[in-house]
Amino acid sequence: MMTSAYNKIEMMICTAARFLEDGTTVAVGTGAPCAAAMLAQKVNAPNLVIIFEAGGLAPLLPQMPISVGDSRTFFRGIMAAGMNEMMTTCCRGLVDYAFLGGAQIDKYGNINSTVIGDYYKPKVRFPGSGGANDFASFCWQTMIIAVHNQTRFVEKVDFVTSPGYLTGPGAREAAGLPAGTGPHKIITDLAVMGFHPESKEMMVESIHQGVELQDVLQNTGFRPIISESVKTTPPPSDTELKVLREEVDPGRYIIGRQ
Amino acid sequence: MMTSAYNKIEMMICTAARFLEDGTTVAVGTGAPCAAAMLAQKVNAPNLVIIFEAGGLAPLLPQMPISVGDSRTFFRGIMAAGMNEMMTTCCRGLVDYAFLGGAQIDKYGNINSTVIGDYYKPKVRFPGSGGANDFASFCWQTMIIAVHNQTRFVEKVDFVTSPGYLTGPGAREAAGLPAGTGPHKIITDLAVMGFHPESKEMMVESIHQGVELQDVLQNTGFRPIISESVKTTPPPSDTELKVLREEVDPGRYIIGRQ
Amino acid sequence: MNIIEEGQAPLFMNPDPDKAREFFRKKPRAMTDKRMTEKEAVDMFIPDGCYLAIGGFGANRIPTAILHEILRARRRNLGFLGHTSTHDFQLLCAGNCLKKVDVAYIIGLEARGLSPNARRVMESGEVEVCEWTNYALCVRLRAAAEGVSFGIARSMLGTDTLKMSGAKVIECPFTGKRFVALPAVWPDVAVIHVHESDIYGNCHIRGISVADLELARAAKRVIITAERLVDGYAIRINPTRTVIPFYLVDAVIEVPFGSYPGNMAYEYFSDEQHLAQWLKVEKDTDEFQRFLDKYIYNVSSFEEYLELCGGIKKLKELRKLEALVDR
Amino acid sequence: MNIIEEGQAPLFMNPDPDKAREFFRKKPRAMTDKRMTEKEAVDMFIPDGCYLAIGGFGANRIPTAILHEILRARRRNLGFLGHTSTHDFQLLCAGNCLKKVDVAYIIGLEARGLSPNARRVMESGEVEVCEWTNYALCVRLRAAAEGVSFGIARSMLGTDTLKMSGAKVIECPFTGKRFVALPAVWPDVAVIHVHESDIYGNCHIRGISVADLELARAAKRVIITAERLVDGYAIRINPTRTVIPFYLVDAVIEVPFGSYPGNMAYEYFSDEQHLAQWLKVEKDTDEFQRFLDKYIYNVSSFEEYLELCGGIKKLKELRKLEALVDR
Repeated sequence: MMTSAYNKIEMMICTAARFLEDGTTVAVGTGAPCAAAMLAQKVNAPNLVIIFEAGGLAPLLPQMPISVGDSRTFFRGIMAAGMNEMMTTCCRGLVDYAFLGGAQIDKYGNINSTVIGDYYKPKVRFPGSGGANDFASFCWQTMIIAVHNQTRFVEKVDFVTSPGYLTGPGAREAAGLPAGTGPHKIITDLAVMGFHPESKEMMVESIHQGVELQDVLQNTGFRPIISESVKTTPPPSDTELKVLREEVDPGRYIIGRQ
Repeated sequence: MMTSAYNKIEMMICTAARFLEDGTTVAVGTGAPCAAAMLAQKVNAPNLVIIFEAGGLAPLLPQMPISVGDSRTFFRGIMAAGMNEMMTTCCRGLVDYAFLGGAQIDKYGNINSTVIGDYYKPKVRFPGSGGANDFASFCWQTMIIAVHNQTRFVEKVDFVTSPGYLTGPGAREAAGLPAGTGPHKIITDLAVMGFHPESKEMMVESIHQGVELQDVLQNTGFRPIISESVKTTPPPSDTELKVLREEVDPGRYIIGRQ
Repeated sequence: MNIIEEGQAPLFMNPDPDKAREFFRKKPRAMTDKRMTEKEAVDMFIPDGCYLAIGGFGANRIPTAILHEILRARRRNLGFLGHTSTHDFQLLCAGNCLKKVDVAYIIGLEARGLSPNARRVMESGEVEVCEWTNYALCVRLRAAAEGVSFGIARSMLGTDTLKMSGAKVIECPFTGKRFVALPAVWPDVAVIHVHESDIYGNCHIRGISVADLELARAAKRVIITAERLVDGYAIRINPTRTVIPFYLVDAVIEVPFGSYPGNMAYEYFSDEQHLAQWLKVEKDTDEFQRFLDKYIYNVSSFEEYLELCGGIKKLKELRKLEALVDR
Repeated sequence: MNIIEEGQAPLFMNPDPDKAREFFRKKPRAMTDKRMTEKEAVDMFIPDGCYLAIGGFGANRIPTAILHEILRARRRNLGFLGHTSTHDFQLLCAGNCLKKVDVAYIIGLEARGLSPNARRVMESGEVEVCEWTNYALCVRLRAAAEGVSFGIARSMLGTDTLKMSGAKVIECPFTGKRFVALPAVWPDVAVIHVHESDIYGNCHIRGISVADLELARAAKRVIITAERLVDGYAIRINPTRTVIPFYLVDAVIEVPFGSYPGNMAYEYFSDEQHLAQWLKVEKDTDEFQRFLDKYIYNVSSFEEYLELCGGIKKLKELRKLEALVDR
């Protein structure tokens, strides 16, 4: 299959979408995660149940929502409920994936979306958790979608807004988080990373076509583990690109951010 | 005003109804309490907000409900919600009165609707709390409607299903029940009883027309306090009786139980 | 955690949310056709010894067809959760199905009086009882629905109801005030009768929902009986009305008049004559047995039961009695 | 009660349910006509220093008219509770109204970007912050709505969000597992925009309710703005739809297009051009001040604001953009 030209954000979103299996449930954050989930629903996972924290459940998304609480999030949905309903559904263990973004991410998959610098005298204040901490605590597998650079991927985040593996193996369980949960995949514009089964450290699993390992390492603020069998991430298909551009994000809110 | 002949149950229900002030909220149990609340709504308290534990709120009762969860309990109601909604409304302190019945009642206004005799080898098993314990715990003032006899009014109930003043002054507060709550009036077919402000013991406040104090004492299994200013309860008015018989309980479910 | 006081009754179910999460992790999420017969649903999801909860409120919006099927399947040693349980409890007692019950209101049928047979069963000592209040049971289901191991309330404080429960009294870490900690309960199976469902189990309820929204979320398996099946589009066109989403549901059965002899708001009122007959025949055990044979055991379907009770003529009368029928 | 760990931020509100009960004991229960103007509602129920919470979700179903009125009334030192608060928070920052905030999501406008001015305000250190998550705030409101002093969840465990919150980690008395105890919060006043209300405050909401049902029950005072007033009969004919009953409500104001420039499901989509203009003008403080004067301070009513933003023509366009308008 011939593949059209595509940009890095398009590559990132198409790759992320493929991780969503059909017939599963996913709680999505605002922006790129939302675009990826919509793409998945239209291409590879027609029975994907998308959960929005404000109350929307399983819409047939007509366009990408601008807010995870706007009316598109329950357009022809199965249910238009509330925050308590969607969050408790995650608490009970009914939600397979959390699909999130983040300003800083560290080697244990901890996410910072609160502050850079000292908490009381921040260099930069970000929005805070929103529902991200809740999703990262309750959903079975957390996936993070983020543009790859040194300021974002750091050895240790300035502030743990949402839990990854915290300080390493066993730390989530010791803190009291539900057993069997944690970060699963990090999907960037350069690579896909998982976590080492023992050390729980971030591990490069697949590098996007046209990207070198060196690019990944230069854009990562710590030394990630490199899987013994690093793969090449296949590029977006024509169908994926067409749907992404024409149906998911025709306004180029997300894919236009280069 | 001329007063027609009436039976004791009619007297009891008409008297109880008068204790419900207009513009207040009342949570009602099944049977006589429900009849009294409906009578009040139709005669003296048109803006009475009647709350049913199964979820019905402020219906314009077309007939007396048979169940506190049947469809009459939300006929032209303000809201048809659920048990959690109505019970938490009581928990928050928004409900003025609880209107209950009971198999046994003691001098502190404790109610038994669970067992007579030993719990594990009961002489008689009754239904249990239902929502009565909750109402008696959360509503500001509990009123009990019950036929007066020695087996019902006892020194000490066999089983405290729903809390009155428990073992006496301060006991509710010590147990952790919300401050300022407790039994307010007991309305029977013979008399109206309140509670002594200090000792929290049951106190005869008014005796129904045609009933002697002796009748009340003979039908009470303990020695109640007699108020220094015992009144005579006025008999039902023609209007009360007419509405009770023709609109509230035309099937004589409650008023026919002599 | 300091425990100030605790009930002395045993907990029948494990309040560990991680055990429940493991179950829910594997529960299928795909929207598939879940239609089956009453018999298939009881065979598949209500084995001997399981812990059952029934939706509705006593004789209002109850899943009678499944209750009859449980009796015909001669289920034994069931656990049961009942806030105000009336005709549903009476049926399960009639079938000697129960072994241990978490209850707030049993034996009675509200203004109709008490069930002589349910009373006999409960006074026999053969059924283990744990006492609660209606709200306490609601909180227990709500806690399960929230994926936590307990909820708090101020119910039962100071009473024998607390002593005969499985609750514990704790202190608030902020105010020092006392609260009753109520253990979460995840029933093995819930059976709920609704107004409308699609074939996937997306449900509408008109009128009061009682504690069924919490129950549907707490139960590991959910069997839905519905007055009528509707197209999936009827769900998606107005998602505000959906109260039970498909992924909670395991079986969907269309049972028109399914709450009979109970009341179904907006559809038909309760059959007070039939319910009065139950209370009457229960006084004599032989007569009661013949009654049960006639109306349940020798009956092959819920439609046959409806015919025995007066068929369409009777149902039209009950429809007339229902105050909320749109006229 | 053993406390394993606790957040170091101060609690802005007292979590004692008996204090709240004393307030609610005196709150009138009669169904009276509660209509008034935006100005009257702000004068009466939103004094300087009170603790405020806004319904909806950021720029969806928000009570813009009351927010503008708060700015015009130059309210100062307000407390604020915001799960995902976006344009509402941006407005209150524009008016320098805030002193202490319980928040989960601030400064941002989701996919639209971050507010330069709200960021300046929050980086200035002049506003006290207590961190939570969306669900944690939902649980805090829910606990208040349940009349108890705390609720439990597994949010924030192991994170700095917990450290900078007012939560405490406790152990379950049944399982020994850790849970985060979240203190109940009874806001002094909540402002909620709904689709329909009668003059007494009985409300309908179409689509998602976010955390507004909990908020309406937790808040001591509730101000309702409604797209349209309906007759009381419209409430009583279908009580299943009522989500906020009158006795919670203190003021009712009819404000058509009241969520503008935000989205109102089934009515109109958000005005993305106007929201983008906010983000643009905020970069320059002088330009921002002129913008605020033009659109808020020198404006006498919400209708005038709507006219300034394009009037009926604009509103018709937004109606066309709303996916859920019945066509």
